[in-house]
Amino acid sequence: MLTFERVDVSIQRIPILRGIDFAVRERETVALVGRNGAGKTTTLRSVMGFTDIVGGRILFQGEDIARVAPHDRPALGIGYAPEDRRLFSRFTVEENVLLPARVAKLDASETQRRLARIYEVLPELRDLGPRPAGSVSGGQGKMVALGRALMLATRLLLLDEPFQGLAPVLANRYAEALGRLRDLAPEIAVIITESNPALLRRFAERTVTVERGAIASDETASIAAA
Amino acid sequence: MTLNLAFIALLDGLSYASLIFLVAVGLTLIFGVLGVLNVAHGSLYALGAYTAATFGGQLVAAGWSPWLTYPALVAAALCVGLVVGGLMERLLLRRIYDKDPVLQLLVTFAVFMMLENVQRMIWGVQPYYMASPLQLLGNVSVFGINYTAYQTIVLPVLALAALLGLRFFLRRTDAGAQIMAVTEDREAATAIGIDATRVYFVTFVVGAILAALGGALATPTTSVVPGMGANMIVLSFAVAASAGLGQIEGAALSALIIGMARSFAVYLAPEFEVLMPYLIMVVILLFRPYGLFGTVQARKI
Amino acid sequence: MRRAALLVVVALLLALPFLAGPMLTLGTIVLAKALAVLGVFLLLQAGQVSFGHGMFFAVGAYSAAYIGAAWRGADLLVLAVAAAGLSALAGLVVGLFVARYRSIFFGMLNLAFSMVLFAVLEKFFHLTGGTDGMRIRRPTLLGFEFGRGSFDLVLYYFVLGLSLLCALLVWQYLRSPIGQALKALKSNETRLEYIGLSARNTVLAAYVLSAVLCGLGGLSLGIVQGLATPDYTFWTRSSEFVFIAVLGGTGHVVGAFAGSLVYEAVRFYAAALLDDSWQLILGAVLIAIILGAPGGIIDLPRRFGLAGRKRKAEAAPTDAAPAMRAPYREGAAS
Amino acid sequence: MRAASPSGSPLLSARGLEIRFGGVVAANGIDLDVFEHENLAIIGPNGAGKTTFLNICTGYLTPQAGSVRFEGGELIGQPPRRITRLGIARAFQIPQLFTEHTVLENMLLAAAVRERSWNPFRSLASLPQRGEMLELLDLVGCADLHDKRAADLPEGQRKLVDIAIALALKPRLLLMDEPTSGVASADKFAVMEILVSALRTAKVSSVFVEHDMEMVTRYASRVAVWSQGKIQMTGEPTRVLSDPDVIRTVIGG
Amino acid sequence: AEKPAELKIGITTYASGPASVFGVPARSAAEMLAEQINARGGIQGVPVSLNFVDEGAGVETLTSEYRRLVDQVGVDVMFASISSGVCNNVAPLAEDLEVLNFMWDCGTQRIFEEEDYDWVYRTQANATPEILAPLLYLLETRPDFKTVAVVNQDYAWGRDSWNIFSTALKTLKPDVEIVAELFPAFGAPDYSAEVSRLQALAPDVILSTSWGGDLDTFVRQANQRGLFANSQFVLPLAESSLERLGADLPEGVIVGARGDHYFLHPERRGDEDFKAFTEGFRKRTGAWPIYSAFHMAQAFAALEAVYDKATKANGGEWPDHEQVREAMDGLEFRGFGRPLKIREDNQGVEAQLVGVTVSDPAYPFRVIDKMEIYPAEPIMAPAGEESIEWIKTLKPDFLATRGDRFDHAR
Ligand SMILES: Nc1ncnc2c1ncn2[C@@H]1O[C@H](COP(=O)(O)OP(=O)(O)OP(=O)(O)O)[C@@H](O)[C@H]1O
Ligand SMILES: Nc1ncnc2c1ncn2[C@@H]1O[C@H](COP(=O)(O)OP(=O)(O)OP(=O)(O)O)[C@@H](O)[C@H]1O
Ligand SMILES: [Mg+2]
Ligand SMILES: [Mg+2]
Repeated sequence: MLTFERVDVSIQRIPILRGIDFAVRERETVALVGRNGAGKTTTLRSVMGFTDIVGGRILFQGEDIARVAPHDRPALGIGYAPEDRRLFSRFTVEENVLLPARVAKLDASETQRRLARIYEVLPELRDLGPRPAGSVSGGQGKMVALGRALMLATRLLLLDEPFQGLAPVLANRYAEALGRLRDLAPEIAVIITESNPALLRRFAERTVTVERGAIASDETASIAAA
Repeated sequence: MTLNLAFIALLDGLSYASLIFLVAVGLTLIFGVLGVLNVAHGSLYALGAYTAATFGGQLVAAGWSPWLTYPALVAAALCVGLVVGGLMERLLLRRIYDKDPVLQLLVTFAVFMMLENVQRMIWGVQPYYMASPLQLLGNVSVFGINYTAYQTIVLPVLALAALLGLRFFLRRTDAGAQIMAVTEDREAATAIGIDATRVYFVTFVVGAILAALGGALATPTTSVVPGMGANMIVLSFAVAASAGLGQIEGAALSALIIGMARSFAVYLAPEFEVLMPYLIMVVILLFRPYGLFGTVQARKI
Repeated sequence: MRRAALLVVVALLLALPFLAGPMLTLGTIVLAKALAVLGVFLLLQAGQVSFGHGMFFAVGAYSAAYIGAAWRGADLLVLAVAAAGLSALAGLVVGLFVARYRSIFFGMLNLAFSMVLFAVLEKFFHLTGGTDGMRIRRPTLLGFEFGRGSFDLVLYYFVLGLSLLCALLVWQYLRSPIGQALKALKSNETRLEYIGLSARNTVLAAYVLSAVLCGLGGLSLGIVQGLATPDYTFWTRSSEFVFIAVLGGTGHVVGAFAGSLVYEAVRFYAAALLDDSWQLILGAVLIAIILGAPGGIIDLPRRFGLAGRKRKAEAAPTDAAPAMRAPYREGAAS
Repeated sequence: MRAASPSGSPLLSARGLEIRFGGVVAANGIDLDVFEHENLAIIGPNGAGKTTFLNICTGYLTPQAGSVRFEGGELIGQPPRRITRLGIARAFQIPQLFTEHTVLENMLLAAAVRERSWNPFRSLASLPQRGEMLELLDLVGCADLHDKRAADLPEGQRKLVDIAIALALKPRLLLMDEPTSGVASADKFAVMEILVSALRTAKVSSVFVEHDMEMVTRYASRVAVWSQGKIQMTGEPTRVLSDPDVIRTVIGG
Repeated sequence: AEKPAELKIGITTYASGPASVFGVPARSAAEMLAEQINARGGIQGVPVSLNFVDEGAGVETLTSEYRRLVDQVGVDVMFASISSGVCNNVAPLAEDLEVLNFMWDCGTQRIFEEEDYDWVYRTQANATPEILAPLLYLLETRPDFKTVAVVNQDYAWGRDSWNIFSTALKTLKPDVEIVAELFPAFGAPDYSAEVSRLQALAPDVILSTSWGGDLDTFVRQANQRGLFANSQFVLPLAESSLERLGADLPEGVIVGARGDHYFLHPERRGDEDFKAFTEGFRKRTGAWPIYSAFHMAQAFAALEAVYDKATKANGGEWPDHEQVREAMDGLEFRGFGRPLKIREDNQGVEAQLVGVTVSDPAYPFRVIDKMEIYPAEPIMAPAGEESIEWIKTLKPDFLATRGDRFDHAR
């Protein structure tokens, strides 16, 4: 459903991604691993339209995504939880989670349905709800970002280093949450970037390794074996 | 100074404050959302005034009912805000949002200079004036002092309406929520489906309309002259900075303080009248370094 | 390559009197303003925009006027030293207040202070000559008196020397640790405090220096015009300095000179060509330069691929600068 | 680095720290001593107040009650820069870099402040500490990045550079907030290994907040467990990490 | 000397900013006059050419432009300027450049009182008579007033003119009480507070030397709120606002014209050249000429006169610049008012016209009636004396100074 065809990306004329070429199938969870600076974040940002693609193309459900303006991409069913959370600090946690629904003009019942699912996946968000998003701690913020991404992700979920900075309990819970998500909504494909592959053991069936802006390996279930 | 006089000074301050609030709130809005300190805001004010004077003048000259000058004022503000503000955003600002904010300032300054010139080419240098809205409503008398109903009632009511309207718009509507989100983080907003480009456009145009509306509403009481924009812009800066950035309510309060200070100065210390906005700005900022309603958003560390 | 270009420019500046003849005074004005712009340029390194540096410009000009009035035939060197000293003092006093403010609040507080000075100069007209200002008589230099023609020449070289010296000093200052700390303040003030440096003092030091530069600029322009007026403290003049600095480019001290030259030249020729449409021309030229070269005029050669070497990233201001942004945007920057 | 129980006089001692933000109590009577030559790890669930503790110790936040003494002197009420000059350096959870400067310039600035090199006629690039700073960068594995602009670094490397800046200050006590979160797992042990041995040689005490229990077991000499603004327990790593309460609240079953 | 191909005139005037309400009409007048002169064959057979400089472009640009015009274009005479600030700037410059400079509109009296100039002349009166004349008129027509308030723009002219007026008032009529001195900002959009305060005080006389949009705004706001009903207004510069203000300016207001000029000048309105000027101007611009246009005409008149005189003195030969300058001493010339003379301190000696507003069915705006034209000498400080000091020495008999009265002939 998401296909990278020899994608080249440059930032300020410096090539960052070189010929990225891989495909994510429906219902698949892919781990994008690699060292710091390998280009994981940049890969996800390219899907969202925040980079300049200088060569190749990205297809989403067979269509060149370049034809869709960045702000229309979430409506295709893509949810994105950035590495650095990027919460809207002047809104409460709950408003942060609900904002995408308001933007997409989802009707009340659909919003409630999705919200219920989010709470099912992330029960701790319920308590954080009324807190200003600017005041939650680093790890709590990661949860909120996931919740916000889930509000839109009906087909594809992009998670950038979701476990970074999470206490083990929470990381475990987060992993469980992802597990629950796969059970509740198996139709959603997930790409997770991670510099610590051990955490992905439980649910990523495929690992794509990025090295210096290029795909170094693409193995199915290699982590489970490791 | 007797109580009566104090009350009278209060009324005077109110009408003045209403006018500068209308202009300054547009500036604050644009600054809060786009991060652009729009020097050309003064030109939009002036253009609003000229256009309103022209529209109104034509209406009256053509023998229409003078009551129609009221809609003409609003129409003028909409025209200027949409056309000039819209073009400015589309053709210029849009290209430089990702650039250093000082550059944006410079661009708006250049636009300011050009518009001053354009304004002179269209309307010449003679002062314009359009008194119908003022004369229609006549005067009201308070403690034996005559006031124009326009200044003591219409202007404050409109300013209040603008304040409440903007508050409602930003806090309660979806569009307002989108604006607030874009204000904080453009990219994250895009990632949840907000069309930041449109939000910027709409915000700028709304700000421009407010500036033009300020100018249009000034035409019944003031002469429309070359250079009027330059005077207004510093005043708006003072209001916006003392208010705290992007603070709508703050802008209302600081406009009120500056308006009151000015009118009380006329009674108590006329020497300081001109200095008042600056003195107030110094005092407010010394005690509240981020303005009246401004808060330090601590950097996450 | 760049050094060679610089040498050519300096040589041209030295030869200007023989090339430009009657336009010499325009050259002096450009240099005098460049001095003040250099001061504003310095603060721009920290991302701080002052809309009030005209006040130090005025301090420079008025100190010349007062000293000249009290002591007929005061020497230019004496005036320069006095202007520098007094503007440093003024810079210190005002700086103590404004150095802890940032972004628009810094700009506006400066504006407010300069407008207060403006009003004082106008109000106490018995002492200051009011709006009409005060005459500045032609000073001697090293005890020599000069007639008009030769004084124009002497003044040109004096201001040229002064501004080149100041440019060199500023250039070196910005390379030094304290100057680099000033630039660092633009990107991360928190870290600055956490390496043990007071952000406020860093700004204060630069502020005093910038006040001196503006003071010397004001002195120079005052002597060119033979007059010190409250106009020098008006906010439009201060913002003009900012605009020239940005126009020239904040990446290198040369920007102050390039900006000043282009701005004055465009304004002058636009005014000469079309006395009632100069604003339109100046505005259009400004926009063209900004859109064409966001790094300022000094960025133009690079833009058109004329520069031999790739300049470092510092040349082009980047989006990371929260200079005039609302403070809450800073959160998103890191 | 398995120094047994702490000995000698405390370098830093916090007593009765309290701070609340609105309804959230982020410090609720924190008492903690940090001794010379120890590596104290702070663990705890997200939002427990770990960063807040570091913020109080470095003058970023003023607590509503309590005191923090460093070598006998009170830190509360002092600005960060003074505390830094007393010998407490800090690396941040979200890296704090001079983004417009190169990595080396970031380091040199720290060195210049440390050495008080305020001679305006000497340029930053020519400071004699250049070599020393490159060595420090090498220590955290970032030597080859020295002329990259800090803004262009990916998250993981920013963290490492942030630590290097703190080291450049030659502190007596180093506070690190999740020093290697975001650093690829392939690298983080290597980096931490070198870092900890360097700290030991330089006799620098350190406090680090950490979520990776493997890091804690390997490199901490003592652990303090945070929970809802309180210290739940302190002690030797293996003992603390096997405590059932800690397992339940922090580590997870 | 050889006759040049043309006589080059440099003119500084406002094309931008608030003062362009004076600058632009003056510019039109200059263009019209130049055309007329050239149509007549020029000055002594030499056609004139004009070079304008915008005073609004800032004083550095202005001085650079001034130098360029003198050094490179080689203008023979400069007309500079409207703003007193600019006059202060260019007077020493003209002296340095040795170019004949007519201060064609600026009013500050101090310039010649503080400094001697060889090349700088003023072709109209200065602030002293321009303010004293309306004061005399007031004292003559409303001698019994007790209280005065002032509303002036907060800049040099506003302050200086009030200084002259109040000093004279204290000297001549010390029992008058000054109840309010208000100096709203230049360009202020709103005078509500001032109007309220004046209503509360109800002073017998309200003075305002404001001009342009500021004066219009003040008058309209004051009129709307009935301030004119109880106070006698004195507006020494209102001649330039009459046509714009239309019916918003009530009757009975004392107005001045900064000199002896008015498009219905009682002594000149019948003259052919006068009519050619006023009506030509109206055709050209759509408005009647105001004082800045008349001042421009005076500068041209002085130029023609001085070249005539210098040529005569030079035996019919074209004079060089030095000879022209010498001919300036005691020059007599006539614009569209009474004849003028250049005094030994280079100051022009010009009569002053004051009157009150009335309505006239022939015009959709107020016109001046009950005009009094004051002779110049008695109401200006003698050469070499400082105006303010001189005013302080005035004796009560000064109040008897009268001009010639004219009632508007319908
Ligand atoms: N704005 C920028 N300008 C220049 N280079 C950049 C910029 N942003 C990222 N880069 C470079 O792009 C490369 C890839 O960065 P990216 O953030 O995608 O890495 P990553 O794999 O996500 O790393 P990490 O695990 O540290 O998050 C890095 O080498 C980085 O230096
Ligand atoms: N400036 C602040 N304003 C309001 N609340 C705050 C502020 N700083 C911290 N908090 C709150 O205090 C609590 C403790 O925050 P802190 O950042 O210290 O947590 P932490 O233990 O470091 O968590 P993490 O491991 O996720 O970084 C959190 O609930 C947080 O929301
Ligand atoms: Mg990344
Ligand atoms: Mg933390």
